[in-house]
Amino acid sequence: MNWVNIVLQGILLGGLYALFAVGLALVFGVMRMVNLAHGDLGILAAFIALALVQSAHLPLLWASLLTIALMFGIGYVLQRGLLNFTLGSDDTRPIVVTFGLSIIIQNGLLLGFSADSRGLDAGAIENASIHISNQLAIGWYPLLVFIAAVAVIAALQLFLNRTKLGRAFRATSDDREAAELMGIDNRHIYALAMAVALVTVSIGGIALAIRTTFDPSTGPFNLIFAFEAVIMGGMGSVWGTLLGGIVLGVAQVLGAQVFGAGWGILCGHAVFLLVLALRPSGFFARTVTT
Amino acid sequence: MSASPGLDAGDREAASKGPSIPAFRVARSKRMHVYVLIASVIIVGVLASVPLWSQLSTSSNLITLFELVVLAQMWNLLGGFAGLVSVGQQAYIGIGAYGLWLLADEFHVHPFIALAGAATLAALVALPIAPLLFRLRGGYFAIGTWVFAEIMRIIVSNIQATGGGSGTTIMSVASIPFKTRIHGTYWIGLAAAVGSILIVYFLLRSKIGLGLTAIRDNELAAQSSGVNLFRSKLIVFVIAAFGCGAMGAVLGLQLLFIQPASSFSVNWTAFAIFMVVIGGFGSIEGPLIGALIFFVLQQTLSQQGSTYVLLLGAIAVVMATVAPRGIWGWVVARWDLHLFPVRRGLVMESPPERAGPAAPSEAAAASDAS
Amino acid sequence: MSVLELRDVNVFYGDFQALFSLSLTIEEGQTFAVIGANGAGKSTMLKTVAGVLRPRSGHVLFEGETVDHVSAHDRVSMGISLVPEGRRVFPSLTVEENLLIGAYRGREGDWDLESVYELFPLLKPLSKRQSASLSGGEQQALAIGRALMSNPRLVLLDEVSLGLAPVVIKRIYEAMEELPGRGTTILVVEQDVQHVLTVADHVACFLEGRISLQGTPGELSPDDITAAYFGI
Amino acid sequence: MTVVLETAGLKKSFGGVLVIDDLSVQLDEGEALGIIGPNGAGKTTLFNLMTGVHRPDGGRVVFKGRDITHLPRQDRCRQGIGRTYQIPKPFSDMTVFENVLVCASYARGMSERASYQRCVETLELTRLTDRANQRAGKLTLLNRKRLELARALAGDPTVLLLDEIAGGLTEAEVEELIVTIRDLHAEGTSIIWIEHIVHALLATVDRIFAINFGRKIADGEPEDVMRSDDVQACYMGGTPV
Repeated sequence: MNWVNIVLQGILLGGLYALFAVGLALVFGVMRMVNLAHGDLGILAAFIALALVQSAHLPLLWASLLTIALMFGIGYVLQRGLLNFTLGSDDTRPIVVTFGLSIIIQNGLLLGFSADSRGLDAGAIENASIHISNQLAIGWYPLLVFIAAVAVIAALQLFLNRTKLGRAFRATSDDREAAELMGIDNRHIYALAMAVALVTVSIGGIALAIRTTFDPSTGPFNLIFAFEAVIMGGMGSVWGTLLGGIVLGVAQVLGAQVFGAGWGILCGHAVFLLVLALRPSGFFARTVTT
Repeated sequence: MSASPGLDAGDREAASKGPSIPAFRVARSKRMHVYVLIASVIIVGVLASVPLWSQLSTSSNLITLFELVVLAQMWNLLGGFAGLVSVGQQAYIGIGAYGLWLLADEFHVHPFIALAGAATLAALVALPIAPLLFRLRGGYFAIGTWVFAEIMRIIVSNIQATGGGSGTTIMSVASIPFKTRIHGTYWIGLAAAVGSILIVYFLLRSKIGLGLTAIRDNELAAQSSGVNLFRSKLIVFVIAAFGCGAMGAVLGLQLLFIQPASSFSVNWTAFAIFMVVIGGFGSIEGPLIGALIFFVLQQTLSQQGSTYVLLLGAIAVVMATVAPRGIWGWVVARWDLHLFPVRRGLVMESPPERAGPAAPSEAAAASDAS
Repeated sequence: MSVLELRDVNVFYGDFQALFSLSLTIEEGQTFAVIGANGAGKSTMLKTVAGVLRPRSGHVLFEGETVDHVSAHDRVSMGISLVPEGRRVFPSLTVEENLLIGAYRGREGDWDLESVYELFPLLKPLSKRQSASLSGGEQQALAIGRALMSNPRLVLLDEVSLGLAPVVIKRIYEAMEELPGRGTTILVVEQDVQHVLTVADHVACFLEGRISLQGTPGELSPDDITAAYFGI
Repeated sequence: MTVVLETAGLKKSFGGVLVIDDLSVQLDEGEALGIIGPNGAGKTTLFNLMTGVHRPDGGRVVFKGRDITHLPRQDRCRQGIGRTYQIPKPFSDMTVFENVLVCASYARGMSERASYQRCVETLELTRLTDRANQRAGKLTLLNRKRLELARALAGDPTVLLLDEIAGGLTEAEVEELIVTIRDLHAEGTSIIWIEHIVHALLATVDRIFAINFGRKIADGEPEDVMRSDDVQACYMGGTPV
């Protein structure tokens, strides 16, 4: 196996992790809240898509689009109806509540879908690949996921920089009270931020579901990978999460190749701890949150 | 302000004028706490006698209660007092269980002694990890602790000697006659539970406890008063790791068979959060009540599996949003009742005579020294 | 008809009372100055008008209607715009983006990017710069411009001259003189007595949460003002 | 007289806003120095740089001849720099006695038991003994300010930094505070007092230092500084009309 292929695989895997990470970073950026149920919400999206495909017999594309729209609504209601009330002086409350949410989602899915692993079938695309040279081949699907990640991040960047609502997000992130004085209703902005975050994590969840198997307990792993990508990427920048995801993906793939299958994930964690020790504010540290 | 003897007046000569310092004493507890002490001693005494007169099943069931008490007290020490919400205490529970296996089976230390070694091992592992994790704050600290727990789980799962993912039986424990093992584990469990309460109690009564409460109330003001944030949090983090390590070892003694998926399971954190949120954050009594409630629920409802855990999660979410102080928080708000006297009350022996028109103040009764 | 009216407004911070049954009326087109020492309740009054603080009793009326129940972010679309103490521009946003945020709940009116740049020419070359890197004076001009972008009927200015060099303050006050001509009523709170008197057509002096003096600058002698200012 | 605390060429800006501009202040041992200046002049930031709440962009802070510019906050407090905050920061869930005990034990690096005596002395001095067992969060503004003073004193500071401690108090309360601070000064504690209530300063301090736009405007005898044109101008505002 030549190394270029492996590193390439790692980079493309980084795109998937970035899809999970960007929503976590957005929610933290806008309202300084870390959503411990972020990974589970991505898996919830995968199960919804699965249900739409299997019981509603919708083609995967339509099922996915419908799921993403549904998750937008779920995100808005979840924040406006519950999480907004946990924000305040005591910052341990949102952590406890979102952890409780993670438990609820996991066990709810266990009841609804049992514990067996599932997969979303995307047809031939999954194993088609592009042959560049006799040694070098890139799978179409991982490439598509990476492109989707870049597109999502670019779209989010454009949204934040070019649109009126995006500016309102950034203003609220800078100074919540001053934003209120400009006529910005924080409760609405927070709910929209969560809704947008859930759109990105749903794309990640569905992309993961097509790539490998998933089951109700997969959520936390994705939360951890998203978290590591955000921290390594630097907590201030959207593009940083892509770089963080790539570093994580490459570390895991190389680790698995060098030390054996079981050790790949561990190498990812080890690289994360290394970055945390050496450069705690990550590569792109634009705003270091104290 | 007269420079009173015995107090190092520093390098400046203090002019002795101003009101003389009236006699005073610092009341740490009130009369009712004597009754609480007596009641506690009686309860512990009764509990200690249980193995002598009850069936073995009762004893082994109560071991689980003791484990829950330790877990709840340690999680609350971190989350309730130091403001450090950890989602990774299962790392130290796992280290405790596998530490017991390591010391007992590999190094042939008697299991009951190996337990203390396992707990110390958990504390030693926590020491270097804490400074790294403290670079993260709030929610990111929580996930950071979870990452460490995952690291430990993966390492243990990939070492053949520990039986890898499928787990192992602690042979030296299995060789102890069943009755002796259950009774021995019971008493050790009871000691661990009482010990965890005493650790938190004496920590809060100490200077460290004073510093911790100050940090929780206002971090900047605490630092400006001389409290070292890093050191205080490190002490609490290592103690909590030690406590969870002990709990993991008791688990090993109780279950005999240990595997990474259960020893390092995140469900331990879910149970801990449920107990502390329901019982009440930031007090010793709260987690105790939470542990009792959870134990009763577990004994009666646990057959339903994920519905039960779903129910726990839902209750914890509702309580944390609607009644964040929990049951004991409500009791304190309602009756200002404190079973474990950790506060300090100032009692002036004689009403202080003071120059100036201030109305004579009655002796500052310690009654409201909550 | 008065643009703003405060009727017996009492405001508390926990158990500390900051305003004692305060009554005040501001007519359309006026430049109303409120002066007073630190802690006299000036900022508290402004925050109450802007909806950031809720009075424990008494009413705030805007164009004749009570607005007590209206939240701060909704008062902007009614035409009340506050330039907060310490300016509080959005540091990570550029100058232009800050101004566009000002127009978030914008009402119709002739204030737009061009007219604000006209009022504060110093801002035009800085339009693409992040506002964190602006000097104190530039940030103050930006904060005022941002408030104008919502085409308010009533602009509330809190401590405009805070930490600014005299020459900068002069330029800002000159710019403010153009506002009444465009139908904007100004309520400015200031410690810097000298400058604000050159602009104001009505003055009230606050002392410990009460009005110790009120009138037009012409009627009031410097001694009256100093006495009301220090309460001696 | 030896200099106990001084800043040399101190510089600090937040983003583009320059708050402290090459500021050098000296405080002699046992001296009481008043600091005046309009809002936004940089007074509180100066205290924040002295106590380590912020790090300066340039210049040094020297205490008893040692450079403490980069010393962490808790160590500066233990070295003997006590400070009150302009906006009181009590430990609201703890009682008044416990609030003072934190400082008496941690700032002096002594055990809790050995600090009880110091606590009662400070509570007596600041007239808080009657409220010793009350929750700090429930105190009135005056008592919160007294608690700030008590906490700073409990640490037996060599230098006491007071940040607008008389602000928002009634006349009688200010008089009481002046008596307390004059006693401290008489006992040799070096004091720097930021204050807007000029007559309180005039009754207490040996020297007044006026600051505006983060720069020194005047420094000298209290009466002379108050009469100087620059101070009048920056205080009552703008260039005199």
